[in-house]
Amino acid sequence: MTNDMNIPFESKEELEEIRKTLVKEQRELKRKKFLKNKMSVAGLCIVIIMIIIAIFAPSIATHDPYETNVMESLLPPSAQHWFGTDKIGRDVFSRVIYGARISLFVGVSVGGISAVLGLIIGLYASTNKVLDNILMRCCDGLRSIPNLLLAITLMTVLGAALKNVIISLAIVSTPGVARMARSSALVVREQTYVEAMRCLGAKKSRILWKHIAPNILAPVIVQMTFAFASAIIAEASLSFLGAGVPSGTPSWGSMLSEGKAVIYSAWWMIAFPGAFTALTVLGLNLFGDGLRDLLDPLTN
Amino acid sequence: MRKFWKRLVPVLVTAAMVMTGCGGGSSAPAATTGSTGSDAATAATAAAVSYRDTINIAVQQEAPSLDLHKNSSLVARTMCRGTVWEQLVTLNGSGEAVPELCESVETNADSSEFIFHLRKGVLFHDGSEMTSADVVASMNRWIEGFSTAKSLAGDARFEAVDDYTCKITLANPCVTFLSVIAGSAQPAAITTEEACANEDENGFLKEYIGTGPYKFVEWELNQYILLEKFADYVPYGDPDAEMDGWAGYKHAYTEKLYFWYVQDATTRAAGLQTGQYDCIEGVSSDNYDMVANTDGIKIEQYQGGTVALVFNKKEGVASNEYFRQAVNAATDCEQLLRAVYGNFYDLGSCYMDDAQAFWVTDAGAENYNKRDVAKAKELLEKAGYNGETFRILTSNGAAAQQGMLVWQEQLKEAGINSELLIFDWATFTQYRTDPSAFDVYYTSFASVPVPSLKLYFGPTYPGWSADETLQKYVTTFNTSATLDEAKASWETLQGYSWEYLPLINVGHYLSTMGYQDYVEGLNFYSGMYYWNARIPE
Amino acid sequence: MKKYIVNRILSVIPVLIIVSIVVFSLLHLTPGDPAIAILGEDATQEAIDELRERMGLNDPIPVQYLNWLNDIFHGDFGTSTASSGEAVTSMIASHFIPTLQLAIYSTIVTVLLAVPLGMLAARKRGTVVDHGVTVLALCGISLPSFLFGLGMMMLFAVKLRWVPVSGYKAMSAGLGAHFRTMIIPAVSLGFMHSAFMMRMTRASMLEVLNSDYIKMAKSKGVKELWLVAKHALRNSLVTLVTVIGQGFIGALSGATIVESMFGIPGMGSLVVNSIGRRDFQVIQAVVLLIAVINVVMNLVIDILYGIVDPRIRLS
Amino acid sequence: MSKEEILEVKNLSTTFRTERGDLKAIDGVSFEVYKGEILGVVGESGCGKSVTSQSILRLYDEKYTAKYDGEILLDGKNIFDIPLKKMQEIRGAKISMVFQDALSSLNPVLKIGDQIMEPLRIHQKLGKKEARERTLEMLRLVGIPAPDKRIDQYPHELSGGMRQRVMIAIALACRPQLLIADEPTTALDVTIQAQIMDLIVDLNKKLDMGVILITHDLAVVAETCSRVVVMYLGQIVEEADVNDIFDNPKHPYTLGLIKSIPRLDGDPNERLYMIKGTVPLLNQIPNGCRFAPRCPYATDKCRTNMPELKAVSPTQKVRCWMVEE
Repeated sequence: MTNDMNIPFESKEELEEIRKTLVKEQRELKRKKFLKNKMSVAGLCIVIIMIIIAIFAPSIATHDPYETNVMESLLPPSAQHWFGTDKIGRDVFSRVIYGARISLFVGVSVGGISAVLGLIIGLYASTNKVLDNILMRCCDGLRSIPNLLLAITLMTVLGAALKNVIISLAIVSTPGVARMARSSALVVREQTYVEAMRCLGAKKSRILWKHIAPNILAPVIVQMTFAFASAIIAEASLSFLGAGVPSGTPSWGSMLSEGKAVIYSAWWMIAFPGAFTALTVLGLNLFGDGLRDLLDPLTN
Repeated sequence: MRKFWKRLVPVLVTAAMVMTGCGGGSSAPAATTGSTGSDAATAATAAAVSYRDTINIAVQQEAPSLDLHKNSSLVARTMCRGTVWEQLVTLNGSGEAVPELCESVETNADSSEFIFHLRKGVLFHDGSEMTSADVVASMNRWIEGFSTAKSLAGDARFEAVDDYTCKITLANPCVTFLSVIAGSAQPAAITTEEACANEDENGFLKEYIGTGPYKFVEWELNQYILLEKFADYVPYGDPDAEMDGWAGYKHAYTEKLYFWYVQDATTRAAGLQTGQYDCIEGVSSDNYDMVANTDGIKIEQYQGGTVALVFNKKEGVASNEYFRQAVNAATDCEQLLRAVYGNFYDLGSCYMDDAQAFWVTDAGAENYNKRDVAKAKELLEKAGYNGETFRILTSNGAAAQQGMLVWQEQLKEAGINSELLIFDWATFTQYRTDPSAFDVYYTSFASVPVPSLKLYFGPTYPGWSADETLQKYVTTFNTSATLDEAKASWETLQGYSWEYLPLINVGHYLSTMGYQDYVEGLNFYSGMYYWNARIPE
Repeated sequence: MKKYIVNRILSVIPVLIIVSIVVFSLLHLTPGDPAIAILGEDATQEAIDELRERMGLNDPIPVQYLNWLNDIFHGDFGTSTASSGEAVTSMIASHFIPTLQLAIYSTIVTVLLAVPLGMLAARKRGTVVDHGVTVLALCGISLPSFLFGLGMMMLFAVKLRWVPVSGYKAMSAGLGAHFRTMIIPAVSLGFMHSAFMMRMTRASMLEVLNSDYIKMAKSKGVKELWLVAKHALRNSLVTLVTVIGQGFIGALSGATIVESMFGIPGMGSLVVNSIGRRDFQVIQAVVLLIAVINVVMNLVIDILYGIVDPRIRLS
Repeated sequence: MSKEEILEVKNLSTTFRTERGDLKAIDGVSFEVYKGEILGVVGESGCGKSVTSQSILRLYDEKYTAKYDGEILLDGKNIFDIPLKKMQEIRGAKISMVFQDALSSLNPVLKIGDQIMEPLRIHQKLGKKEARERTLEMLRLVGIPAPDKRIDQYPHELSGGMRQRVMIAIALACRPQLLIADEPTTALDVTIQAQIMDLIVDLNKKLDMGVILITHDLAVVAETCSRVVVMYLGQIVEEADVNDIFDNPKHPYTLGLIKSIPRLDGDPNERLYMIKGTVPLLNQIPNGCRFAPRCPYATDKCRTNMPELKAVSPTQKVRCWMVEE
């Protein structure tokens, strides 16, 4: 029995059923593909563990991270202090745990801000020539100044505080995201369906936000995970050069820079924060890779 | 196809050489490549023994400039005072001013006029002979640039009497004027008249010409400063006797002094351990045990200066005397010093260091380091303190921040809640000048020969110690006619100061120097000096 | 091609103007009076005011900016307040050489490490070698550079004492001494960048190895080794040129951490120290120079791109 | 035309190791190729035509992805017994291949002259100058105008047809006994297609070499091939002389293929015939005759057991139960 369209399939229901299985199959494939990629799963687990540590820090930590006790300065790891103590007797284990909260907070906010700002700048830059020129030249200008030097100068201007670190690192990483968002927005603009929308008389902003933005969301999200990872490293580098978070705040970066001074007598002050920093960044990179293969196969 | 490989192979070979190029290095210390040729044996003592011609010294900061008249950087003056430039008078072992470039000094009865009889035949590095014209030009340039000298001298300036004599007449008597010339933070370096006039665009000396045993050769910014032996240096004092403080015979056994700028303490300590450097300035307590228990390395410590928490007495919560006493009662100086300096500190209520033995007194010691939380709380009631934030200003050095964290906790126990303002050094020095910005700032002051050089007694100096009684004692001290009179007024001043508390004198920090045991003749009087330093072959 | 190069160079000007405005305004917003930072707290107020006047700090910021700009047009980048009033240009020249040397050595290390390993991982896709290289690359990316540098210093300089701990010896001080001071910083910096390049090489190699022209070459009887060395490498070189170029630019302008840790008087550590000293003239000049280098290097990469890939040459 | 045999494929099957387990792309394929003959291999895409051709040259990566069974006899020797390293002497010398899209099959960064020279220098160890001469000669042979200008150009500077000719020049540089052409004209438009096919037929005559022509275009087969093999889902379902295939196709699949060729003289408003359904995936191979689910004449017997490829006449073999009754 062939219906009028001479489509070999029997009936509407079967067509509908096949379409449903296709969509299910496709999602199944995507999930399997992500799971198959063992590395990105490992990355996801690491990131989740860190998030859990950050959220439940008060209950996990054994001591108050801010409480100093100069008599117990630089004790090696022991039953009482699992990761030993730092120069003024603070428990390194609790500080590493609370450090997760600070470092993830820095990473999330820098990643978030630069993604949102970058998306907006990229989108509007792709709309008209003049705006594009101005915005892109500014981005090029900011990008050609070495990230670390720009961050240090910003920190000196703003003074040592956590919010200033976030502002500086966000300013440093936004141009990168903006450039990437702009180039993918330009690609999407040329697509036929955007052309079609324009012919249907859709308003400019509607096209921008309803059609172009969702399609460049994938690369921006991927870029966000990498901005997240590099923000954690940048915060550590800033503290290393003495321009980072004040040493009261238990961030991994400041603990590493304090540990550097005592590397001979107290290896544990560098080992544990270093391990946690590297592990988190490794997790983020793995997760980012997996995400990119999934969301945005064409760019890998 | 073959040619591709022909091109690739040489690239690989050179790369491999680069990678393993370092393998061949012998494990012997690389930096002190000593030339075996012995230099001409200096006059009397060292006839037989020949010495290595280079000493490598690692210093912790880079001097902003070597123009000593115009900047008080510690590293610049320890490098050059007495080495490149000499002074009219210098400090002996007990902190008294003794002649260096002058034969003798005539002081009138009430120590308001000083006549300097210069030594003859003393040569500058550019070969010209030192005359009173050079001394007058240098000393007046020094007064213009140095705040304490200017406040003591007022409008009085040096003037030449004849070719080898010059004098200065002060408005009012000042018995400590000679000590100020001898040991001030901005050394009274004697250079030629032409050099004083020859300034660069920013007003700094273009050439560094002095009368010292070493002349300035080269400054590779961010790397090293090189001083070389000045062949026709005219020494003074007895060649066989040990030097008394900074005064005495300077043999200058070593040809070249390399001052390497190594900012990071750990790297400096590692450099000393591997023999790359012969001496290092600034061993931190963190890597003390790494350096100390390596054989062949010696450590020298002396009181480098005092650590102070200076209150803002002009505005804010700290302008109330009871509040300051409450803070003093809440402070445990030992814990604070340990947090910052590890075990490189000395407790002591005296504002002056051991090196200035004459001025050491324990007046006011009863208020020093007597932590009593109950008494602190009582004083807080008297001060009418009801929880305002006590703003603590500090620089962003890791040690300073850690010290302040410990202090914050001590204050919290006494019921004072505080907030930390952390900036880099340049911003810190500017913030300190604004009375509305802070309540107390934490800093350390290098040791000074006379109490009048204690800047925090100045009414306009940040902290604004403008209290009449305090200023009364300061002026009586400055204008005392004899040294004993000055000592007595200094004791009353320090006693009252521990009452009025313009600052909390937390204690003394120990400057620590590390050097290889084969280095002989180092001078450790309030600094590490290399006038007689030598490394036998 | 000529027109392409000319307008690329012209595009430098707007970037430089923006960079100069950003840096100039940022620096002059920095609290901390340069005069006090240089003279110290013992100086008299007159000396401080005189220095401020000489440095032109008292006139309004826009005026200072314009003075600075027309100084630059006359080739005068001002004098640094540090050392004996050395002209900024000669100071930068002496600091540029170590940075350039470090950048070249580290890029060589990066290429020698990343390209062979990347190609190997692509050839042996899916095997333990491939996973090994991927893990190595990820560790390289995740490890903060100073941690890695610190580890290298501890191992080679302190424990094994093969190389001096810190300090820089110029080429003139003997090739051996020079390389001994540069080898560990170069390897630390090189390894960091090679992590990223390893993955890029592997990705581009995979793409090339699965292409039709490799299948064709194989069907022509080309030997295994030649397949990779001649056909595959030439094609993946196209993407590698950009990655190596970016790596070089990164090393040139971003080695601040390695420089300050190993005591290499490069431009990175010069700027960090100058920020501490509020030596504005030096900072502004260095950042401008780095911006110019960035733009010029990007142009060089694009031109190289054309040389390596004939398809681009025509456009 | 002497009936001397160049290549005999006996019961060849190639299995690929994929994420979804081992898939047998071609299962028990056997056929021969004779000197001077053009053998057509037809079938829908995905029926294993290309896999067969590339298995002959063992182009797949035998370490990780592919496994070969059966025999391929070349001059009496089994290709699978030759160590992989030695295979290099056969590829390009005795058997060579031409692919569908010349733009992606020619190395974009090498001059076409160098790419043509390469097999000459590998197999015949010619010097640079001599190899260049032979290349110019080859370019003329495949009909490329102004060869001395073209030799130093890059693939992207040539037109589609020209690139295809260069590829053929590369394949025939060493005068191979057998040329495998894997859909050589599919990517070209019709006029160029005809020129290329004429070139192949002409060279086949001139160099007296065997050609395996893989295509899904029955019109091309009808004009150029002497014998045809029809493949479906990794198996040969029919093999016969070209006129037998078109005059009396035995297998329903061959019949379906021929009926779906649009005819010039056909009735304009009549619907084009289509074979029902699509080629199943390799992991859903039905038991019994593989064409059964799509075969209008399928019986229960067809759906349960697999027919053999039986000779129904000296020149024709069919794999179908219907033929047997």
